[in-house]
Amino acid sequence: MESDAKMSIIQKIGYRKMIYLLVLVATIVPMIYTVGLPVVVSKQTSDLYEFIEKLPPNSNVAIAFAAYAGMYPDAQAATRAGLVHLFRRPLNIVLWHNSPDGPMLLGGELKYVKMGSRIYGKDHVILPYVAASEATTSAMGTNIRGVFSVDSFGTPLDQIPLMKNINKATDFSLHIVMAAAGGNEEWAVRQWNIPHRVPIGAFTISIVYPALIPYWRTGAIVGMTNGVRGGAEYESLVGAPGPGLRRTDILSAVHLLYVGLIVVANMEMLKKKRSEK
Amino acid sequence: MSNILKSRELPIVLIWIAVLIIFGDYFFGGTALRTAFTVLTVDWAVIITNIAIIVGALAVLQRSLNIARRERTEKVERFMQTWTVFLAVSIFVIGVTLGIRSSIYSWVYNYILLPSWQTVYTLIIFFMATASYRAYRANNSYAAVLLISGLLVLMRNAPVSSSIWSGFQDLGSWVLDVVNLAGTRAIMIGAMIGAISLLIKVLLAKEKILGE
Amino acid sequence: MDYATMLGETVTVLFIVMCYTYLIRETIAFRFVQATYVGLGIGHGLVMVWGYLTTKTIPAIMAGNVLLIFPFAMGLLLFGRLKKQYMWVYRYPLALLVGAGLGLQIMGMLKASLIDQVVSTMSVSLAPTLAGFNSVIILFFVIASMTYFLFTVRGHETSKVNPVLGNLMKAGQYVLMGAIGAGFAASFLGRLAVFMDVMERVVYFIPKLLGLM
Amino acid sequence: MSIVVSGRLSQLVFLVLYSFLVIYGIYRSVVQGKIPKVRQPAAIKALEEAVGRCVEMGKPLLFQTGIGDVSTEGVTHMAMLSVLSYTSALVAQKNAKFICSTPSPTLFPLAEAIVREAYVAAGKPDGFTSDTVRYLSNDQMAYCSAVMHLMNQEQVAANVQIGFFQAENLVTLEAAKDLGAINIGGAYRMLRIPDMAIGCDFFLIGEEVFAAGAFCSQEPLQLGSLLGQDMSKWVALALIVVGTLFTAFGSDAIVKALRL
Repeated sequence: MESDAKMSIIQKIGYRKMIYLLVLVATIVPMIYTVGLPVVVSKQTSDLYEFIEKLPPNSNVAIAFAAYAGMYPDAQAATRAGLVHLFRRPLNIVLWHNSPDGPMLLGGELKYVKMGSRIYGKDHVILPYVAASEATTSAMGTNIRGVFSVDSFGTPLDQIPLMKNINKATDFSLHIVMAAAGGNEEWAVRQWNIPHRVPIGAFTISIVYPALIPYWRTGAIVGMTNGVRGGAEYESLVGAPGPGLRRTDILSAVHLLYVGLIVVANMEMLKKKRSEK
Repeated sequence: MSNILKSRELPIVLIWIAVLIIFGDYFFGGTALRTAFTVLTVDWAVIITNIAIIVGALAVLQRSLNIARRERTEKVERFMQTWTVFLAVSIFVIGVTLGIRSSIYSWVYNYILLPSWQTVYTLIIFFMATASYRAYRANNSYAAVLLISGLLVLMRNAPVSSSIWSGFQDLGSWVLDVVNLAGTRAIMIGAMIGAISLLIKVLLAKEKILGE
Repeated sequence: MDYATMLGETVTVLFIVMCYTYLIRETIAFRFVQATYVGLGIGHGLVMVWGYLTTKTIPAIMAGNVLLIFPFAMGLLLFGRLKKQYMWVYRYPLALLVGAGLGLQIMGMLKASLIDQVVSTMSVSLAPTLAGFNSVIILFFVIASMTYFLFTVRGHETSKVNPVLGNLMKAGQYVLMGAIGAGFAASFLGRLAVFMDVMERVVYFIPKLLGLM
Repeated sequence: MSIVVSGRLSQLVFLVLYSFLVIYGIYRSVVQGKIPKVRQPAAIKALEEAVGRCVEMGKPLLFQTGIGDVSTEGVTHMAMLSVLSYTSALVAQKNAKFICSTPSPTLFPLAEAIVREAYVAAGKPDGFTSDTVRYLSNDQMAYCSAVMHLMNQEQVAANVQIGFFQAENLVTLEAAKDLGAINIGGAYRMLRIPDMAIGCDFFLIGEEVFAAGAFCSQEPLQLGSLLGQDMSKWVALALIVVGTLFTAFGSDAIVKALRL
């Protein structure tokens, strides 16, 4: 054992607590002093952007809004930029909630969307909440009216002009899963893409992202954004700066801290090995 | 009668029925199977799960009350358990009488429940730092691979890295798109095989899953 | 800022700080947050169930969908756990759910996690491009990692008995390690996003309270 | 072939073929007596050692069932339950302290029954109390915080989490690590595997999770099913190799057949 005097500061406080402190510092400092570093757009993000950009006018797009409040900060940037983009293009949007928190969160995001000449019921419809599960996703693919009878304002679906010709997966040119915390994208692939060949787009949280890469490769998912980083990329593509671009500095700082910690850990280990020899 | 009902085999029959409904609907389709599928997975599953939540909640409250009532329970612990029960009951009463859209209910939700979820969850950031400090050490060649792929992806995800060297972006993406993809694929194919094997064993009543 | 919001923000920030005291050690502050959270969580769960049963199930039964009485009655069997001699009755409602769960998971995995993965692995391209190169590498990596999951081949003996297979298994282990390292690093991002949101609440709390933001 | 929904024939073929291979493996092992030798993952051995360690230290072993309901991810939960059955039998035999915690209201009665049965089978029905299996909350993070408190209060010496977990996974693993407990985990989805691998001392990945019950029991039937699984993997490997050769020479016959 080393004597007290020889112990480094890290050993005195305990390496765990020292690391906790560093994490706090790396988060708070860039929050106060921002630099505003640029972001590089990845292939998956631009794929999704391009796909939406190239959809013919009046295409129907289904959005499963699955944002759980807890995980939402990760998907917020992409979701907001995505909604801005989707509503900017002349697309018909049918959105339903797959999370009980959805209505509250969506309300916050729609404030940033320029509605312009859009009319509710004619080119966009918001359906109420239905518990997310593979079964409901599957049921919705064949008969939306079997799941929803009214929209979120209580209007029967048959009285909504947009819904006249829409009742199943094949009526849509794209199905977007927004901000889901795991599962929904895969259900969409299995229940909408495989049986009905509807392309899937995903504004994912980054924990789900690597698991979805195989689906992107196979083409089932046309494109996707990677958490807050992808959100920043999408914001720069759409030209609507928001929480994504604001937080890129913190992302950089904390990631670099982790890299630094790993380097220090390995140097420590090498030193130990050498002294053992 | 009750002996037959208590038998192990009868519930297995129910498992068979449910599995057959789902596979039947998936492979052969048809309206009858579709209806059975929806009834089973949407109506029945949700209702039974909801009642299970009630049963579970009562078990938690009962346990808390028992602990609070015990003589040897410390004062602090007694307070905490009573507090838990008190909050559960009061928020239930508020939710049922005033509704979840009432201002007091949404206040509790927005300022306590939601931030608590996020706060407990974000403890993970601290834990990840210590875990990676511990785990990403190149002790042997396997750990070295773990370390290198981890570092490359970290650098890829840090927005600043593209300003340092543009190659980080490509290398990190390659690790995710090729190495991670290949590993994920192998795991997926294997998992499917394992899942089918387990299904067979459950259907043969060779897995102890329903207790006595 | 009105008083309810101000009180709310204060309570939130207090709870965040109290919860993070766990990082030093388990404190009474953390225990208080935990007790509060569990209590409210239980209550919230019950309110949700109440909402579902009173707005969906019971009206549906009233409207003539009498069949829904069956799952309802079956669900009530779960209360059997309260009495030891009736404990076995829980099996019936749960057996159905187990069956549904088994079927749904397998059904979902068949295509997405077997057929699709096999098909895209075999779709190699021999074109002299990066994509072509990657597709060949992926093929090799997938085969190698799959051999890692062979159970009836005894690991330590394999390299002697069958050096090709032994080396493939080793390579597979490297690929899996690489995938795990990458996956862990990739998950930082999302967690960090939520953390930033929580920290912003704390850092901007005082300026907000003073009306500076 | 209009009987089967179009695009699902190959899936049905695989389901039937793989089921047949598993049944053949079982038949070969149980009826013909040719029990295969298997490579035991370290995590299963570690489970036994963890129980021993708990007995030595007089501290409890914590088994977490994982989150979600049996009506989704059913197979994963069944795999977890068979490990639970094995673990609880071990702790009952060796008189280790044992706690099983769950955030799932539908797994709760199942876990309770399995653990109680294990204690009864070991001839120690009194070892099982209403405190042995604890349903803590159905709110994910409330459960997580409750488990963290539980770990500290009971000073657990081992923490087992094999099954279906979500974001609470790493938090509970690290909290246990902080107390010096052994972590044994297992996940089948790539989504959760990294957390398990980094946070655990011993872990199972992918197919190993579904096979865990078989590794634990060592019964001929279970070992036979492992042989069936291996044969299934060889089929998949052969298919990949043949299919690759076909596509390399410009024929998409196999790909088309798989899309049937």
